[in-house]
Amino acid sequence: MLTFTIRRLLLAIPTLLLISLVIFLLLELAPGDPMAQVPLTVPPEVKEKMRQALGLGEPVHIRYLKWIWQFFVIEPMNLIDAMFGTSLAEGQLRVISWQTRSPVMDIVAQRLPQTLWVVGVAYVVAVLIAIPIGVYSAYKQYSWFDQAGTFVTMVGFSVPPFFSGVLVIVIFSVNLGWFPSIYDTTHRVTDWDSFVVQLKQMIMPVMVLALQITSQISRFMRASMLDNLGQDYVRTARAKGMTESTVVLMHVLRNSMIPVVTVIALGIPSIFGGAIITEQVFKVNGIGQLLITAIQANDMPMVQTLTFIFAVLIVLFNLIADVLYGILDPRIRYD
Amino acid sequence: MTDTDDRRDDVPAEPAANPAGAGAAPALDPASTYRAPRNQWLDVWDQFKSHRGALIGAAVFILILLAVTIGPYIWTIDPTYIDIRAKNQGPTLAHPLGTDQLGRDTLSRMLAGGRVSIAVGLTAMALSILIGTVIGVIAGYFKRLDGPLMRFTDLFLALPLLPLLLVAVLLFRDMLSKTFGPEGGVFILIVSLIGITSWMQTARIVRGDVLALKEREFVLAGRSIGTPSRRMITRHILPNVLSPIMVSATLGIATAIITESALSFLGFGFPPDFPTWGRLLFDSVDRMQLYPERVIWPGLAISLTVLSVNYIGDGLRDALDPRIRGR
Amino acid sequence: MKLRTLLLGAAAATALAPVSAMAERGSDGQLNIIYWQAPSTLNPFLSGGTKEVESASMIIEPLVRFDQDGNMVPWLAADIPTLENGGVAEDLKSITWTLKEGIVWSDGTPLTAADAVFTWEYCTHPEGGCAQSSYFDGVSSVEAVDDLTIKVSFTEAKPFPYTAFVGSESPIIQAAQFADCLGAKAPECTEANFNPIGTGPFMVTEFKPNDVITLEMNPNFREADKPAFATVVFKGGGDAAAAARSVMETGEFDYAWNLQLDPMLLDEMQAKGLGTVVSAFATSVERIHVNQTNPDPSLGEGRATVDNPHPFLTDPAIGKAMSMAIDRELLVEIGYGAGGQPTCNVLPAPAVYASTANDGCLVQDIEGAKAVLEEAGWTDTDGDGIRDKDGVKLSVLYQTSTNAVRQDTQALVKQWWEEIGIETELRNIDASVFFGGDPGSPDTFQKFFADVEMYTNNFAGVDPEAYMANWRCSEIPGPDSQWQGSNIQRFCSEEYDALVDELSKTAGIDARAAIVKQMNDMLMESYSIIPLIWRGNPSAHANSLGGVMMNDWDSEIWNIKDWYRIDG
Amino acid sequence: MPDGQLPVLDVRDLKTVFRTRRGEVHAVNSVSFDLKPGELLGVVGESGSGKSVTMMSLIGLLPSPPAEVRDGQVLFGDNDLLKADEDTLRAIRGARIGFVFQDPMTSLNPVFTVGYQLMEPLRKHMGLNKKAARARAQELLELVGIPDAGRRLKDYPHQFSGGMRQRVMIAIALACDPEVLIADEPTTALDVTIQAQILELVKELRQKLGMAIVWITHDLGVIAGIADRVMVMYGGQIVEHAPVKELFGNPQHPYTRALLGTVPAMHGTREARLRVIEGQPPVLDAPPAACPFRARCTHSFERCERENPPRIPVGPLHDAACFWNPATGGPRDA
Amino acid sequence: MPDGTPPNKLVEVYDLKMHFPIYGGVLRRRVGEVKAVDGVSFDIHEGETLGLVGESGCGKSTCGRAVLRLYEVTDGAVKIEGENIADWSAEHLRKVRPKMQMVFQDPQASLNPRMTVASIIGEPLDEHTRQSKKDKLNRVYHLMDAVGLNRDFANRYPHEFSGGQRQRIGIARALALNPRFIVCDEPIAALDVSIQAQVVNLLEDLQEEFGLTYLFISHDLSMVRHIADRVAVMYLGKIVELAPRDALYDSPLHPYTQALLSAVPEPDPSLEARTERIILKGDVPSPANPPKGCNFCTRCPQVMDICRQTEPEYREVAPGHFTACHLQDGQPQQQQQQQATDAGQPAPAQRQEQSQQGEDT
Repeated sequence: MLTFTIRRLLLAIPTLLLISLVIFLLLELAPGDPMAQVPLTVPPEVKEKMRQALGLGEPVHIRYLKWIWQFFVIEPMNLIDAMFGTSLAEGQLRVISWQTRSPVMDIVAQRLPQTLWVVGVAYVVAVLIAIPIGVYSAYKQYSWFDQAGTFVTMVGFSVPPFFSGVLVIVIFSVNLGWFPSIYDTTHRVTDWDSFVVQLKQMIMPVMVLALQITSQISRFMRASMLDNLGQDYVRTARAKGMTESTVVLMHVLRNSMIPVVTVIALGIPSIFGGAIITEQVFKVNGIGQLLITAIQANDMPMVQTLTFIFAVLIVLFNLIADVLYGILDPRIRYD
Repeated sequence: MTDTDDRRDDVPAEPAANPAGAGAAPALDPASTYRAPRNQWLDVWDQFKSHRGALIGAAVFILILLAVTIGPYIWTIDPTYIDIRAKNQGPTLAHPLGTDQLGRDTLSRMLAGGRVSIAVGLTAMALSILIGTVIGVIAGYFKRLDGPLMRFTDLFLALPLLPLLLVAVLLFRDMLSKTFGPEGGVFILIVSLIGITSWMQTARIVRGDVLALKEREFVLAGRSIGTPSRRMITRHILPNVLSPIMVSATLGIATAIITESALSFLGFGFPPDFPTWGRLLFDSVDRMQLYPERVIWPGLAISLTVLSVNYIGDGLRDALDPRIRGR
Repeated sequence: MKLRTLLLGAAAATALAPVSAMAERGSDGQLNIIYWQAPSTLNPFLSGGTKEVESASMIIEPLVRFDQDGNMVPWLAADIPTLENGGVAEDLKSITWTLKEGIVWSDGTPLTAADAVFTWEYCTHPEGGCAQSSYFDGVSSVEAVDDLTIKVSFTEAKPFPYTAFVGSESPIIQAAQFADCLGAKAPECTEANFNPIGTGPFMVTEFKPNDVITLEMNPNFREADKPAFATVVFKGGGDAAAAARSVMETGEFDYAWNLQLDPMLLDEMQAKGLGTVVSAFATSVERIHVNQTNPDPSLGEGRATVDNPHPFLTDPAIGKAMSMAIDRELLVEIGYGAGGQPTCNVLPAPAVYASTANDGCLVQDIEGAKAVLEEAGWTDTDGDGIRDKDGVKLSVLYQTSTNAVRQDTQALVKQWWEEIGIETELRNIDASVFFGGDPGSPDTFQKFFADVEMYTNNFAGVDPEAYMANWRCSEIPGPDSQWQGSNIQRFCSEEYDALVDELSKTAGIDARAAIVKQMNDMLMESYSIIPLIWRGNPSAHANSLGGVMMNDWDSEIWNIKDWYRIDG
Repeated sequence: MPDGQLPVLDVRDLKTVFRTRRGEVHAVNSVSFDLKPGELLGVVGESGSGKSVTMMSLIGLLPSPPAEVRDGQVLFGDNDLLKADEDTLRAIRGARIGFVFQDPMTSLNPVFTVGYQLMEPLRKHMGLNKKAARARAQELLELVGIPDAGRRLKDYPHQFSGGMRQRVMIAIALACDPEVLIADEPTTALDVTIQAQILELVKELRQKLGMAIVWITHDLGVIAGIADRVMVMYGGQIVEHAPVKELFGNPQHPYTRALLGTVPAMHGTREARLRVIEGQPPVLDAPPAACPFRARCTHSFERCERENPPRIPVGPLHDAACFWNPATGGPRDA
Repeated sequence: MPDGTPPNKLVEVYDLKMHFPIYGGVLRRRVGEVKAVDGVSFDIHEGETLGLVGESGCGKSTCGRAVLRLYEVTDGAVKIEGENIADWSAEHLRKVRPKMQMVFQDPQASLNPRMTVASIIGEPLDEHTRQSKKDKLNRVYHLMDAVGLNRDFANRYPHEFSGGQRQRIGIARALALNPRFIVCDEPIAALDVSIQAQVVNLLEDLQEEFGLTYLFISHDLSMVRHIADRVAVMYLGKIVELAPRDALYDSPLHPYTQALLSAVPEPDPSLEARTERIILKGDVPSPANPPKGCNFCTRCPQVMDICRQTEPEYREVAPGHFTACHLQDGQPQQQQQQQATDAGQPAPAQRQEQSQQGEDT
């Protein structure tokens, strides 16, 4: 198991380097110019100078290596500095956003909390809803509950969030006035009341997101349960005189959760990726919104960094999912 | 390497196994009557029929397909024609679904939009299935290529797709618009991007199935006959991975339609005066309270299409799974 | 002297400053503002975007602001220097400003003339890339005569010297804070750029780029009882409809900016009684530029340059017909409502400069347009519905930025043009690309790789001199100027250039107005610009918010210090 | 009953039907038998003969739908199991009737330790606490001959070999000292040498524990070595029933006779050709109105087409459902 | 025992090894191998049936497939009609494929569910002949007749058939190219008792009719006794004993063979009661990690010290009777003599007599 993990970690390095190269080169092709945001009144010579100042004068491979160095060495050093008050990275050039002219990582760190709150909670809520739905739908396959579950999850899958989002805003904010339509990213939870406020502003985006995620996970859970319900060991458990709840909730669920848990783990990077559309609709200015504004503003360092962070997370959670599989399923012992 | 004895007397399987044997039972007794040969697709269809959701789904989808393909020849109002005097109308005889803020006919826009949305869905799905199947089959069949191809698939899986999709739209839109016109270019771009970024699941499933198939004895039998690889693939492998492919195909249509609408929302889709369901929905969202019907029509169309193909997929999954088919 | 009129107006404005019921500073709690585009920095010198300039206007201030009527109001300056009071030199080559006494920065240090000098240095540093450097065009030096006296000298006589340090785009920054941020280092001063110290009513507590700014009242603000609000949340992001909804339907926000939405929608929202749409008219005109050069891709390098005149659009008859075919009233009704008026001038305001010579275009005249084309020899010879002459077809590519109202306008105009026999293809480009100014992109409005394009332009302040100079021959964008240049439609006339020179030398508002009108009419008659709508800038505020003075000459939250909460 | 013992299990006229989309399959038709304390009843038949379904039907282990027990009585102690509610059945399953299934690979839950799976019935039916259950579990593993039982309780099923797994299954079935053990082809998936081990173990356990066993198999050899009485099933019904020596020594039903003939001998004469039963087993899509074996029977005659033969006593404790009398070569008078 | 003309050796296998590598560790290096087949030698005479028996995992199926070169063999030689095909390329191999065919274990899995019976049986013809469609169909019909399938079933799909019929289809396919040698890989294991006999009889009939040579792999010792002329017993990748059928069944030399034979349940209660069984302890060790010395030393009831040290030599202890056991080390001569009296090399031509003789003893 350990060697497997180490091996996968080692394999992840070339994979990530390759991914970083792909991302870098692709964005290199993009018609981006950091000077695009500089007003027309600025003379071209000055723009050229500014371009040089951002390190754009150098050949592609040098810039790539620089970026990799910044990403893997300088930024982690900055993180250590921020955490322990050291000054390892002082004076080193960090990855700078073209748009805001500030270190990309600082903005990412600023955006992460709201994204994690909203998308993360949505994910947790969705998982908590999806599993019982999946279990019961499979247990009572083709019952009305199963049919209704199928229908609702498919509707959840088929309604674009820019529609469902505005719909819930119109219903719950405009007409009922229950929840705010615009997410307040400055809100701090300090006591019960502020927690309630936070809950209220989270409910709608969480609802919209959770609907989608629930749809996927409950379908998966159902399929996995169906696979396991037909297994011989279920009959054995029944033959042992176990109650239906023990049979289903202990024996079948435990087995069915193995693939589902890995699917859930695989979905976690998407939490960090934020939900581009839902964030836009509810003005949760998180990572997703950051990415889309960066793309629109041709802020290539930002796009590069964000996409690469996602890639790292995806690779990492792929690995975690595989390791989890090994841990959960005693039959699988890598090596 | 496996010498396992497969003689199992699995109880639930018994009734399923029996009818299959029944059709040909009197092999050594030619005098007795037997059923007419059954095409296995008939069995699939039989099972599919019994899935009510899938049947309704298929009916709805065919209806939608007919509407968007034949519809514009029957309802001939130009979807871009502006009749400003008739703006913001509710349903009338002249405009059964009403008109928009410029007096364009909503029905004809819905039909034109559906044509595009469904075309995007079908072509993107076809592309993604094609890539996924080719890569999956090759990776599964040729052991030497398995490693590299699966790493390649993992690489794609690890790429954050939506950002890259958006960047790619920025990158190539103009080039393609120039060559194929604004709509054609965007169509090609969106379709190929969705296709290129969504084949990985199919490839993985197909590879897994091919690996399992390779262990099946009929593939070994083919080898022992001396069937060369390409015919092995076309004759033995491909027909047997058809069912997972068809299931991913249905899901692919739905995903592509949804992705196109999301791109429209983010401003990376088709030109705004070019109706697609996603665009129609997006354009009407702001006026949702004033003219709820304008979000309902495209919303309903998208949902119905996605729902119906999903149900078709569900039904196909059941119908193509021999374990379930017997029940 | 017309200047006096301006000054009188300014005095009146000061006198009229809301005599509100506000009791003391910070008594009205929190003010919530939503801008659906979020500011990426608070240093307006680094980004010319409206969102940055306006958000910064709560913090840093210029010497003079324009009020809602375009009058100058002394802000940090004690008064407005004129020839009469000796503030402006007789040779028009310098202007001397005096700061109000006792103004301190929010950190408590005094504001001095040296800060203004530093600001000039900062913005004119050749490597700094200052977005507002045009405000210092023609300025030869800025000197601190004493702590409160600033002397701005010009290389040439400047009849209208109120540019540097005037208006929200040319505020004064603190020398102490930005001392190390000159030139190439300017963008790296993140701390300073995100948290500028200012003299304004509010100061930054936290700035999250592209998201939200939280501000609190400046304890050292010069007016003892202002601002009424203790804190401000300036939220960015989303879309215009959501912003409007949050003010007028849910009441979460007090003020929403730039609500270019379907007027029906705004009316509907307003009907809820929570908020009011206000709009201010300044000089914004939605117009169609008619390309005088040939955008044919086959021309390669010579595409859309003066070397290759357009095959048919140089004929004013076509532009005229296009203009006549448009029903501007309808465009207003569909897309602008109270936020727009039909116009036939590229310069509709201030009133003194507005020409009336072209108002014939206000009425749609399809038949007339057809007749104009017939007369010019453009007929439909092959019966395909498209007029042609000598084998050239009237077929145009019509581009604009992506925006729901613009797309509706495009669709309508296309229909009218096709009615008079001009084939029209539509195209729209994402606003960030279209207005991005990136020389690498083929889709910028400067490149103009289309036959006609539509957008809005305006000028800040009240003097049109610089604005009218946009259409000099030398301002034509081209490859040699990195496609920078403001003469977008590539209009070129020696006569016009002569008028530009004359204007720069002319003092006296009447004389200047006469020249400006002549220039405006000249542009109109060339039909290289088809003005459509004089656009107001619609914003919305909550009915509980008092003191809003909608202003399109300056930052629209220019008088935020005077805003207050209406009780009840 | 000759030895006067009351049967521990008495099945009367059991009928089980599967409902499929293609119609009904009558898997078990009027099966009656009893099981006396301590005896080993062998049930022989080919796949689809209904032997497993019969046993599953007894105790409600068939998935329903599609299975449906239509008719009959299953007397177990004071209960009619077919009328008992689910709770009663649950209290009997695993406690008073133990099960061993064919495939020990899949019959154990892969994600729980063997100890857990073994302790489950102990804790549920015998109310043992964890410690007591563990002690008993270890005892059971030792009983079925698993070395190092204490340590192996913590192992997962996949860490056991096939034979060991089947021992675990037997331990689970025996956990609560059941009166009846139903073994459904318990050695079919095992190799001969391992099968021999298991058979030896079962013989040993019978002596020690003395429960009644129903042993389902298709292997006549296994039955010959282990059973007291044998029932032969074909087409969902019992076609012959006799003490083991009687059955092998004096088979009465043509099917039994044919079945015995198809197995090549391990010793002695090697026949040039194997004897075969031509044709295929029937599919029972309706309650049989005629002898289910008639199509493959070399001795069938007109009556076999008309009537489904009842079980006719042909000797002491021996009956066969056949109209043909092998002794005379002609019809039996019944 | 007359042993006149030595019959042709159709298949000769020398020291065949089939090792599957195991990779492990961080760098996925080869850390070992599963020695599925580890040095197996035997030959099969023309027209005879060699039975290959053993328990699950002993490598008998792998061996059968390796002989047909369905795997890349690790080491050793496989000669078919004198030609060593062990290292031939796929293309080269294709040409000799018609000579050697295979019948598979699972009649369900060995038929492509998406092909009709006619196309399944006709596939070898498509690959190796250039016959016209009509000729092919005729040939298919002919084959169907030969295996007792109704011609009317030609256009049906495999799932419409019962297990026994499917196996007939598989046999027909194997016969299509007139092979000389057929590997029957547990052809009856998945069939019901009453059907097994049908298939075995069919195989015997076809052997007679077409002069086929079989390698009959099975774990069913009684069926092997019935069909095979000579029998090889495999244990953990190696042949532990190979002898003419009667010699093996009547006087097995290797303790494993003895245990295996004694473990077969006897369908006769009176015989059953008398049999003294040899119950082996424990399980078969993993082929990835076979024990030192004799493979069987961990379970052998007669294990000696030497068995744990030295691997016994596989040698002929009596004419045609090979075994690998240290127990035979001391008494080769004696054994051979004893052996020679009751068993000999059964020549295919003498098969009939041989069985007669068996009946006599």
